[in-house]
Amino acid sequence: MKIHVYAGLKDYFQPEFELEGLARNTDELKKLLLAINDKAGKMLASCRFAVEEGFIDNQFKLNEHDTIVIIPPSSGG
Amino acid sequence: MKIHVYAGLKDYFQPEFELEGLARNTDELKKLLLAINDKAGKMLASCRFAVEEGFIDNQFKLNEHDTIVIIPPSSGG
Amino acid sequence: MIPSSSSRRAAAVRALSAEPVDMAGMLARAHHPGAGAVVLFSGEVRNSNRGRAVAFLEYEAYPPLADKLIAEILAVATEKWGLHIALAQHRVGRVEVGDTAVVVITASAHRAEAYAANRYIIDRIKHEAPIWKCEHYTDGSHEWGNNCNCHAVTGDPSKHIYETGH
Amino acid sequence: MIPSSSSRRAAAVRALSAEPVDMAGMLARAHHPGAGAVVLFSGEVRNSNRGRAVAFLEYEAYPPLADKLIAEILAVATEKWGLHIALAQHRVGRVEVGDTAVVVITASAHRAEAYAANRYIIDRIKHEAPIWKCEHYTDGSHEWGNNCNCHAVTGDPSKHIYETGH
Repeated sequence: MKIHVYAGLKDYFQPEFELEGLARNTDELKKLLLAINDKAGKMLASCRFAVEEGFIDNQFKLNEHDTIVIIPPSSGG
Repeated sequence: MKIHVYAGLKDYFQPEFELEGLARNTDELKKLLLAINDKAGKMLASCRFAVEEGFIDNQFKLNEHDTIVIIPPSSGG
Repeated sequence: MIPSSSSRRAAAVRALSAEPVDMAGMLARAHHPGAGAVVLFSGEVRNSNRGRAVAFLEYEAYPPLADKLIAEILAVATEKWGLHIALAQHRVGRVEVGDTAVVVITASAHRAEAYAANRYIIDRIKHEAPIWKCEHYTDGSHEWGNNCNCHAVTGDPSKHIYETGH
Repeated sequence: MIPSSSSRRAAAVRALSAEPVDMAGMLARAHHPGAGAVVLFSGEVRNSNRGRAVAFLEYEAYPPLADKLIAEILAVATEKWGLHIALAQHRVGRVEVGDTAVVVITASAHRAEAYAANRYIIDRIKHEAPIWKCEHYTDGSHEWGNNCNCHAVTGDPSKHIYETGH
């Protein structure tokens, strides 16, 4: 699965990368991301997740062809 | 004394006129104005009075050389 | 960006104008390097009022007092909300449907102050400034507006009621 | 004056722009013969933030979701306050001190609705839209902004707290 991260998350991860291993939901995804960089925990706890133009929660079933967008808290305006 | 009236008051009085008789304060002025047009009572009760660029109240001592401006309720905007 | 003080820029905008409001020009004066929020209010002439079709409005003012009062309202708002910029201009003469009758611009560090001050300024101008509108209807008749009816409640033409409680 | 519907006009303004905001052009779209009140908010880049001297900002967005969310916020506000017009545009890319980062315009019959809806729209955009600013300071360093900290209180990144209570 493809991961895109934005803004402050780019201090912890590459902007776009292919995730090793399958996450079936966002909780599993967070664990895999923490395995890459365990300093990202606090940041990830504040983030929302999206697939295409919709936010998703942990009930959303991810599959390996999804591109998952990780959305830090807004700081527009 | 000179009187200037604005807006809806022009339905009752000339825009500018010289008042016969001396009004020493705004209460006396209202009486003289009602003697000219007794239909203006309700309208006059809603008005403020000014001399030059200052509002005045009944304590303000008018004299015969004053120009008194009669100010209906605002309807700007 | 602009070195002149906000008060000098404010002074360059006339409170009353017989010409159409130059909104872009006023907005261009409203930037300030310390202001994160600019709020503009434009009061525009609607095509109907209380069920009657409006052709155009005509505004009359008593300029010496209107100028003084608007300057005073802007100064009070600037002080109260710590504004960087406060500008206002009201039309006199004929104003067509869809055109601007009054503009208020406020600029402050954060947005809450710019919104609150803007509302305060327009509310006070509408209630207190010696400016009057005459509505001309499409049937050829006309009527003087009577927006501020506070005296009917307060019993005093110089006491006003503001819904935002300022 | 303009026969096209407000929704068609609204659709012509892009929610995200890599170019400077055309404020005069947006305002020109904001007249409506039934609207007596137009309120514009411009969020501008300040020369300092939390005591640090700002050189410029850089905005990043996730466009598919930002576009959709801003359109949704404008639709909700239009419905809730009976607006004639609701427009918003947010910059992406580099924005200089004193320049506009975001504009919101609302138009309604009376002013209370235009002010309230305007505030609602900007508050929700700032808290919810996937748009992020990076502050670049005059000392050459930079930091990603973190305006919305609601999750620290609500425990849920999708639950926000609004001071105006909407």
